[in-house]
Amino acid sequence: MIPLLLLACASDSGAGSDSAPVRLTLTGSSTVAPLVSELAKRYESQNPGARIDVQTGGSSRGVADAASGTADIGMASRAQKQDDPADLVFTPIAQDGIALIVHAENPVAELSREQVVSIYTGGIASWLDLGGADLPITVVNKAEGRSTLELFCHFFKLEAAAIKASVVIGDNAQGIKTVAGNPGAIGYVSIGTAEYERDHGTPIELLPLDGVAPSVASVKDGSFPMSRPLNLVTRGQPAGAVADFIGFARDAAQHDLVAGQYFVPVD
Amino acid sequence: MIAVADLAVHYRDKCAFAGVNLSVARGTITALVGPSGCGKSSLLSCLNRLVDMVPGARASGRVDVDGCDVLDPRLDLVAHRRRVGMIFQKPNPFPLSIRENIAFPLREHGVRDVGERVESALRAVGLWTEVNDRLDRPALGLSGGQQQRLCIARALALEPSVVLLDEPCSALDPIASGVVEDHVASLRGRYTVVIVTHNLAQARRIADHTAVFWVRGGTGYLAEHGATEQVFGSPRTDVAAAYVSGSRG
Amino acid sequence: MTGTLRDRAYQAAASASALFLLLGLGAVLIDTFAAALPRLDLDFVRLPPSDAGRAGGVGPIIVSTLCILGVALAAAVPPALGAGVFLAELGGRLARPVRLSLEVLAGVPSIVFGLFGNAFFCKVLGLGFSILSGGLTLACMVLPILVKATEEGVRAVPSEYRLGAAALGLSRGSYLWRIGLPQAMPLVVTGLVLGVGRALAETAALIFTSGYVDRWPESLHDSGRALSIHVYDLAMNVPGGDASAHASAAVLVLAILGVNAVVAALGRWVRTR
Amino acid sequence: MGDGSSLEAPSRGKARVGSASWLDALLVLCAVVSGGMTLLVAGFVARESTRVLWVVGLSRWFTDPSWHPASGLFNALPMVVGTLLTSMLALVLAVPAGVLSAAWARWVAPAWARGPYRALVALLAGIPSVVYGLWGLTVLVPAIARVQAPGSSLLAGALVLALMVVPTIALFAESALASVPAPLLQGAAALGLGPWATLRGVALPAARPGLVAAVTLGAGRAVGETMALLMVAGNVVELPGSVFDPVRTLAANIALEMAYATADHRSALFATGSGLLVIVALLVLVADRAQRARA
Repeated sequence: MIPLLLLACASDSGAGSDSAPVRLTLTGSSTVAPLVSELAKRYESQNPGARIDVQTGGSSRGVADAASGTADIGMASRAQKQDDPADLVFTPIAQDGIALIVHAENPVAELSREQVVSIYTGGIASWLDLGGADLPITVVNKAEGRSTLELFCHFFKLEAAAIKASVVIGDNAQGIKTVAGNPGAIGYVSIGTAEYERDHGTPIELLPLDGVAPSVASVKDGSFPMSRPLNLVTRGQPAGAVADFIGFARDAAQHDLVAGQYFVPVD
Repeated sequence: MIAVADLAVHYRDKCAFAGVNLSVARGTITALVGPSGCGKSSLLSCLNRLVDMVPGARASGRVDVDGCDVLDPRLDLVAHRRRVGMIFQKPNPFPLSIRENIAFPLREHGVRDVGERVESALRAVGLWTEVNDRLDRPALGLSGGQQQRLCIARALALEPSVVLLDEPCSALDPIASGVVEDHVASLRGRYTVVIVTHNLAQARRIADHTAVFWVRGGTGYLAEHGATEQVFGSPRTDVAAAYVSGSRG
Repeated sequence: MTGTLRDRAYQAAASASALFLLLGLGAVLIDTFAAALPRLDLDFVRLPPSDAGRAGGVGPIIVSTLCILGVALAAAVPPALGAGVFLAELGGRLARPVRLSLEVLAGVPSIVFGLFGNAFFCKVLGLGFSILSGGLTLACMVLPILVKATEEGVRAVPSEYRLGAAALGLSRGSYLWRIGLPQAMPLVVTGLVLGVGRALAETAALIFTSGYVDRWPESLHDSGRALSIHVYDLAMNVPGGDASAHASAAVLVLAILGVNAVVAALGRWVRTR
Repeated sequence: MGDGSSLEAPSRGKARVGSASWLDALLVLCAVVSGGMTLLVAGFVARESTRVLWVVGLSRWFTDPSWHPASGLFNALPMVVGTLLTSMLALVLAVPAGVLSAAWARWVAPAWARGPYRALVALLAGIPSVVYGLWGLTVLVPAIARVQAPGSSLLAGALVLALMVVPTIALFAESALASVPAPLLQGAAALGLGPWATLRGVALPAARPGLVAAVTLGAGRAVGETMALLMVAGNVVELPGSVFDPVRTLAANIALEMAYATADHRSALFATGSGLLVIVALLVLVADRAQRARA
């Protein structure tokens, strides 16, 4: 009888006492969602009766839902921005680097920042000008509003409106498949994903940036310059069950799950 | 008994027929004859108000069937159509089993002893011996003549007082046509029958009364109406005389 | 002479079209199943997913998907039959606006249905992320297809049946129940098959309504991930998810085959009942 | 007797039969609920769009220099054009293919092939757009890229869309052709008409309402398709100069940006959704006019 009563009482609030079954809803970034789903499964198995529902819908949705209280925790694949509500607290659970990728057959091995800017603003149109084959450059860009695009623009000091793209993509896998299918393409995607695909035979190559080879390792030691945090977002400092889950997610014991989704754990 | 007074039907702007006065005595067979497009079928469709189903069609005048004002908008159509059965030119059994074709309308009208009625209706049209071993097979598997007799059985099972037939034999072969015609003739006395036919010999064989329709200026009208022997033997109008003699129409 | 030439050209073009269709189907299906084979076994349809779907199976997801479909059909079929019969049989002044309105509904992008469903079913009606919300959203989506199919089906019933029924004094209800609808079944089934296909294949409308949770669903109020969302997530969002994506797509295709067979059998049963 | 469109004229007669009057009311209710769904959806989309429409007005959607809603630039014209071009090109390919393959199944194919063919087409109709998109992205786009980069293009979008729409058209067209009365076809045969003349002169006109329904549904699916186009059409917001240029459709745009949009940007996406609804409504009205003019 008592567990039933507790269940009934706990269903209206996520932040019950330690003895009551935990019920949390997380919404937000589709990049973070698979990782958090795995974390949630392990959390549920270690805390019988706990239920962590993970929904996706994009970083801004995660931020908005956390701010409005629709979700207990939001997920965002970006750092806190100035115009985010001030009472939101961003807690990183992993790090993700962004790397430039080209087709594996492309002989061009490195690009300077100026060359990248020139390619993306339409200044250079052929790989011939960069010491490559006589192929037009297919510029693969991320869609407006994506945090990867914001990071890319911020890093290269580009205006999003100034980019002259040949193809605009949504998620990472679309970028990789687009580049893999087109010897003249260049794009930028999450490093972990790109590394995985390259190591499993997808014909793409990751370009070094400022002389640093992009890899999970170089993101981890901080030498790779273009990276972003994957955050859990709460309204105010996390407390109760929310704090418990976030602490669980950041714990070193869960780093295998972070690595398993090809992200970089944070300490 | 049926009384039609100053009846006209319009399809949108076109007048199908007008000014028809006609009475049919209980238990008799009346044949409506005349060339195509003179309004015979339209007249028939007024008697059971099937005319309602033609978009834009409008009937005016007066029709009484067994003392009931048929064109009254408040008429209980279900009850009326149960009293007035109709057989169409093309046999139209439902895509159901032979038994259900008769049983389903019976049940709809709240009849209890459906099983007996099915048998007696089929016997009445001589189908029972032909189909009693396959009552649950699709009715559409029957021959054309059998289908038409099934349609007659279906109508008679509801025990109507009036039976309307719209060229019931014209889609059938001569032998089937003869069988159906015999059944129509056997309805005399028990039912008031109105039959549209193009077959003058048929009208002469089975009808007590014959009404000859004709067309003038695109509009049909009743040219002559009387006992069949009189209409065929000594027609009063030139039109009827020419039509029944085969020289016109 | 030109007649036979034209006839031959027509027959060649018709055969070529059918061939094109089959080749397109073959290309898509063979590629999908070939890539699915390494993952496709009994455990795949039995186990829950693990490691973001790279390992494990799609058991709970199949259950959620079928529940969503069930809700969608239960909610859409009755009003669709009614509206279709209304358009074909009753008509009147209301018919044209309803028909046009449904044609517009058919062109609404699925993502807009998703956002609408999220705002209306999840929030206004308070159903939250749930199988119920997802199913109801899909119901709105497949409604135009089902209505159109029913309308065309009832319209195609030979007019002799309708006349015969009227002459026997049958009510509209019993005519429709015994003759009209059974006769309309082939087209209604076509509409159902298309509707089921569209519903099962839907991604954008479900991500915001039925959600992303891949647990075994315990009630219709639980959030449940649909197969197509699983395919999309694995293919576009999970590195190394391609094999599972293709296997899930193959399961989805098999599920569609199964549901279509059931729908067709149901249609035949109604027709010969 | 002509073919009456109803068992009874709705206004008279039948009203007195108890069972029929509640049935009629129920049917009307179903129709109103079904038709009302559009208003509900459209009302929701319109409400969400108002925020940005107050700020931006109407003309800027066509006159702004580009589509960068995050930076306050709202030129949606290339996407309107992209939507119309992909859908029309897809229909130009899919309608003849769908109708002809339906005719093949009906009259050209051996009888045994008809059942399996229908099952296969029904299957094709149910393959998720993601699978088409994936196939297009990994097979079709690289193939087109070999002819002319970038591969992700209006052509790729239209081809994938055509493949997706053909089953809808073929299934409905087959049902429509199947309902052509046999006597009509026998009449055509009796006149010595060949297969082509029978199809053109007898079967297609007789099946017209069903065929129009098939094309309408196909067009609806084409205009509303989201995921597959997002994956293969390139998504660049510029007027295409050729079929090899990338395009972005309105539906793909919403799917692409919605997850990351806030405030005015989000509202702008809903505004494009409203725009799409207006386009669809106009197309439906034009089709309806054309239908009535011919009838």
